[in-house]
Amino acid sequence: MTVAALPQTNFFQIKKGIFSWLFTLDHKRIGLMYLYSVGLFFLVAAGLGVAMRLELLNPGRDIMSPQTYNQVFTLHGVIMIFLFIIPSIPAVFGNFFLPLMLGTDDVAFPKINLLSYWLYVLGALFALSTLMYGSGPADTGWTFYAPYSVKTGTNVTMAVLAAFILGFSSILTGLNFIVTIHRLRTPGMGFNQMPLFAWSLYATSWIQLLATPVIGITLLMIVAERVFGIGLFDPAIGGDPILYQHLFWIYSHPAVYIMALPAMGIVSEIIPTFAQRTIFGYKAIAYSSMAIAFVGYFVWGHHMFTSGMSGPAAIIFSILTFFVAIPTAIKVFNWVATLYKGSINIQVPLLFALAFIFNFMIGGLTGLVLGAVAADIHVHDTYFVVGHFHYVMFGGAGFAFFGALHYWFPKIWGRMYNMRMANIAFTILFIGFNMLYFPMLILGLEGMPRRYYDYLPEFHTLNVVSTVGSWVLATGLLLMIGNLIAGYLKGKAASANPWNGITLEWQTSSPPPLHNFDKMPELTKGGPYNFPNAKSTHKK
Amino acid sequence: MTKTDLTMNHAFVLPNSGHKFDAKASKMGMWLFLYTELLLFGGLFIVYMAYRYLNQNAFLLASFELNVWMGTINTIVLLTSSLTIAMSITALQKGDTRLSIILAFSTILAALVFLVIKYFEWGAKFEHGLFPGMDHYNSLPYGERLYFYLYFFMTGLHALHVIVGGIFIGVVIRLIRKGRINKNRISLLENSGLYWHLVDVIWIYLFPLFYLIH
Amino acid sequence: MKNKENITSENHEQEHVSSYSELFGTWAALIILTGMTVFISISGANLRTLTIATALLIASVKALVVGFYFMHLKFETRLYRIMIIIVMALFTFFLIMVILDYLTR
Amino acid sequence: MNASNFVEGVDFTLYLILGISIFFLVGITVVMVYFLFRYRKKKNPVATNISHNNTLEVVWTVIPTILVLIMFWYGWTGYTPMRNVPDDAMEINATGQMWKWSFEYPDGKITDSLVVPVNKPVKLNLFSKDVLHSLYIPAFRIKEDVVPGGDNWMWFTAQKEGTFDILCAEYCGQLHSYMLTTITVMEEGEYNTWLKSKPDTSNEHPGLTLMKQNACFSCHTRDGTRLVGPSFKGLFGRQETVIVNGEEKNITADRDYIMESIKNPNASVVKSYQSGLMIQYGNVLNDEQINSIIDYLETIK
Ligand code: HEA
Ligand code: HEA
Ligand code: HEC
Ligand code: CUA
Ligand SMILES: [Cu+2]
Repeated sequence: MTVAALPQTNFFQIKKGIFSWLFTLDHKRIGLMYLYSVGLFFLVAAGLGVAMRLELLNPGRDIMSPQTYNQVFTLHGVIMIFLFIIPSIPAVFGNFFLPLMLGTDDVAFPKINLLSYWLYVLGALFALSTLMYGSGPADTGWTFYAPYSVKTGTNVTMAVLAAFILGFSSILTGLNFIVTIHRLRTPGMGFNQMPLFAWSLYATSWIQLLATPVIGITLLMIVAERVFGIGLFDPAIGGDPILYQHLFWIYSHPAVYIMALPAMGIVSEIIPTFAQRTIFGYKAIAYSSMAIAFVGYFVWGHHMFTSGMSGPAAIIFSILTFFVAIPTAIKVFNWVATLYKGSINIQVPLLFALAFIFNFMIGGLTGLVLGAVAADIHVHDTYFVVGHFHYVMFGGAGFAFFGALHYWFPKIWGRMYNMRMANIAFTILFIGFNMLYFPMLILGLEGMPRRYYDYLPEFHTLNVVSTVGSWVLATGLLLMIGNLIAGYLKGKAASANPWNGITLEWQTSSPPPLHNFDKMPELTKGGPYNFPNAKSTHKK
Repeated sequence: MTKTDLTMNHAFVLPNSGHKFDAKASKMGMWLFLYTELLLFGGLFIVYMAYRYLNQNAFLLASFELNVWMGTINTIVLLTSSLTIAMSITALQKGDTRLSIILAFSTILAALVFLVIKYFEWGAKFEHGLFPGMDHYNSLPYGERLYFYLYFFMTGLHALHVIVGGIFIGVVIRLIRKGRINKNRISLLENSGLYWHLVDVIWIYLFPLFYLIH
Repeated sequence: MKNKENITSENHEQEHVSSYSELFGTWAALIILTGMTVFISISGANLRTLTIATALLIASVKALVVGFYFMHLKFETRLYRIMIIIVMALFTFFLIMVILDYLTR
Repeated sequence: MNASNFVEGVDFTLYLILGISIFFLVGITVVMVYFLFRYRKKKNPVATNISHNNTLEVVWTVIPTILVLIMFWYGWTGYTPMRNVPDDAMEINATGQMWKWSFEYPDGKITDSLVVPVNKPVKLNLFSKDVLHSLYIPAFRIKEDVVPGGDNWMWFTAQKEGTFDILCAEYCGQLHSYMLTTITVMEEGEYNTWLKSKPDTSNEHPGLTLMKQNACFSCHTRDGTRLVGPSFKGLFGRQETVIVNGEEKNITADRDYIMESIKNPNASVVKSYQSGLMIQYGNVLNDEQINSIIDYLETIK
């Protein structure tokens, strides 16, 4: 082999064979297993997304029947949310890097960590089993609103149980991270010397822990309703379908911050490393994560402004919604300020981070439109909402995920991908993304409802633009994935610290040894991002 | 053997390691898990409160079907079982393994008594056709149906927790016998105790909400 | 599992050992409180709304007693008490907001 | 003139927030890109560690706070009138069912598409026969969910004559995207004559009229194609396999069977179709009406 030799005892090499992976307790291997699983499901669901766009290319029937379309967007939503974006950053990069960044050798409960991976697999199998029998996968939308979810003959029960199991997996990951952060920080690392990614995971974990059980029990009620034929949300016995919505969103709103916060953590790592200077407003960024997690619990009602919820409740939820925007705004300003007087090394991971900021701003600011009651009445359940959440979830969390992949690639595999190719892929991805989703915002303002198999002719042009955008995006994505795989197979060997980062994971070899460190990692004085080579302002 | 060699020969060990047993981490993990349990039941309590608000009289009427005395006895049984498991911990902390096992065992017994009483209560409801889907149930007004639905759902889920808690304590007893749990390494017993107390706390709320509406 | 001896002695010192009498006292208090709720409920049938309030109040006192003494919250570090307060506050908020919707509908 | 009395409040909120958003989006992006080039490694080889600046933190906390409060305020004031119906509003019952709207006017007239007089407040009482729907009139900027078992409502004053789309905005199953109709706004006199006119159904089978009113054709066809339910073509006397209490049974579709199928469709479910979708028309139609429907069904050979 012409490929450069790798350090001899990294975690890849120490044990061999498939079982050493499937039953490993090593957080790094579990993280990678999550990466492959999550990546696989992303591709599947993305394929479904492209199929939907094809159907929407022209009004009327293009490639599938209405029923199939409904099942496709449900499957797309369920997989993207429960199998891709919620586990993505915490379970992949959190697992791999949290112990490294804290200077320890594993999470607090390695066995529970493995259990939560297997629960993930089990949940995924449940979800996929709906394809195999009966009248196919659920056709309810990922929200499973009662009473339709109780009436339909598709395999809702299985899909809901899948979400239940996945929720359990997510709870266990959160639990593990909280204990890890409390108990396993390297000596001398107080909470305020923790890297911001760890902070964001801490906030995320609390959401996973405290919000997920609520959806667990709600989904069980749906199952009970389907099994017994009667139930708690059934208007036929005096049940209230709106109560279901309350319970669903008590979880599912905080869940959107499970997706967003770790992504923000990634951005807070990438920017200082590539600006080669300390992060601006460490505490503001750290504590605003906690603030978002906290306030995020109190705003679920903004999904229900038109549901028949009471007017006063709508107004209270509206103002609470606006309060979540403030800590987010603080983060954005601090990130931009971190670029100021940096010595910026313009590389792909940084580009992804900046694209995150741009896309997330569009997503977040459209969120403000949705948060204002009067405006939401008009755009609720239209493509404006679809645009909003793809901007925050895909443009935000998704781009951060790709950014993290490029940032930590050399650390994980000890090799480097082709930079030029990565830049090209990024550019296509970014253009395709905006071409795909920006038209949706306009469609929504014009009044095109979501979950529509067919649409009125006046919406045609923008739908065509959007569908073409999905092809551009697909091209970019395939290029990116191809480039990464090529890098993995035959990339140049990477040094231990190719980006000159100073958080602890850069102090060990690439790939890291089985127990993460061969010598005691050294904390940087003056905070985790205090670059020793930068000028100091001597501000006290 | 080579595998372990590679791991063991590792000269350098970090001071804070996830592979070391850490009693505090284990307790914290348990507490966090209990929070999730609280919120799991919390969802049901929210449903209960909403429907009770909408159907106040029906809930009152329906609650007369329950037997307050059985409920009270079960409450006392559960409280006592909480006492025995707490004492079992103290006993082991003081080094009295035998007493600890006996007390933990009494907790399991109490759990069984609780379940038997529950069985008779549920049985009586079944006889009256009050289980969701039965004929008499279907003839009831809306609010009462919701009440019984919730009654079965919530006490059923609680009973499930009693069973799980009982099994957990059973496993712990075995481990105490084997010496895997002892004076110096008591976490698992403590955790089973914490779990058991939580089951108790939930019952403390279920009891007045279902039996004592007046 | 191999590292049984690794439990630090510091870990051990902080562990509070409840005395049997302390536990008995706790249990007695709980039984008395149970008696109180049952009594109020069957005797004061005309208090109506007050009984649910009192019943829940007493239940909460009982839960606190279990938490503090049986579950050792009283002897733990402050962290545990803060966490449980936050969790309960959160749940209370969920409840209040949902009920508020019904009250004002 | 705006199409309805709510357009102004909603559009103002929208433009205000979008305006502020575009300002921040463009502003922040420009600053970001400027920094990127101004401080790139070549231009600025040595970075400066600036850890924080409390004044700045306060500034960029307070300004967004003020801005979001303004946004909230307009969102609120735009919304409040939507939930306060004037007393003199005319009431129309709007009913949604899979996948059709119907409107009942005060004098009992029932139509598929909504007709209202201009400049007169109209209150729609919203009912659902099956699942959630949402009545959405984009031109009027209003939308409200139709909740089964609930009693939701919405109101508006149409201010412009013309015809506008009504869409269903809450996912309600297979043909959700086809649950469309229109609202026609007329001058008051015209409206009154319209209200008195009877639709010309004189030579239509009364059963057919009933079936149109009850949305049978959103699930059943008359030409043999399969939709959500079995086609009515050749239904009478058809040999079928149905599932009763989980067991398969062979039956012939006769009068009694069809009567039962309409009253209580879930009792015997035609094989390969879903139970639970068709509502129990026994609660909606009386025997006489159902018989008339069956008479009509007999004619579809
Ligand atoms: C990653 C996921 C994510 C994130 C982070 C967010 C963030 C936000 N979301 Fe979003 N949202 C979703 C995912 C997400 N959302 C999903 C999936 C749905 C649809 C679910 C469904 O129905 O299927 C949804 C739906 C949704 C609705 C319901 C719409 C409807 O159905 O009618 C609302 C309404 O208020 C809303 C609001 C917000 C707000 C105010 C934020 C805020 O947190 C945004 C804050 C960010 C910013 C404000 C931008 C950055 C700041 C600046 C650039 C500085 C300038 C700022 C100011 C001047 C304030 N979202
Ligand atoms: C992280 C979350 C996430 C992501 C990344 C995406 C990505 C995409 N989504 Fe997503 N979407 C959701 C979450 C997400 N979506 C959710 C939650 C809903 C709501 C569902 C509901 O209403 O219940 C939704 C709904 C939704 C709709 C609205 C459906 C409707 O309301 O009628 C549409 C329509 O265009 C759409 C399109 C797309 C497209 C084209 C992509 C693309 O960007 C995907 C990009 C990827 C590629 C281009 C992949 C390239 C790879 C290949 C082509 C390989 C193919 C592989 C195989 C075939 C195995 N999505
Ligand atoms: C929401 C969809 C829907 C609507 C609306 C609907 N049906 Fe049906 N119908 C079905 C489905 C699905 C079936 C098959 C399952 C079953 O037998 O219950 C069915 C079955 C039937 C059958 C039995 C057919 C057979 O082949 O045995 C008859 C008769 C019938 N419907 C009549 C009507 C009439 C009359 C109306 C209107 C007054 C109506 N349906 C409205 C969905 C619908
Ligand atoms: Cu009716 Cu969608
Ligand atoms: Cu939300």
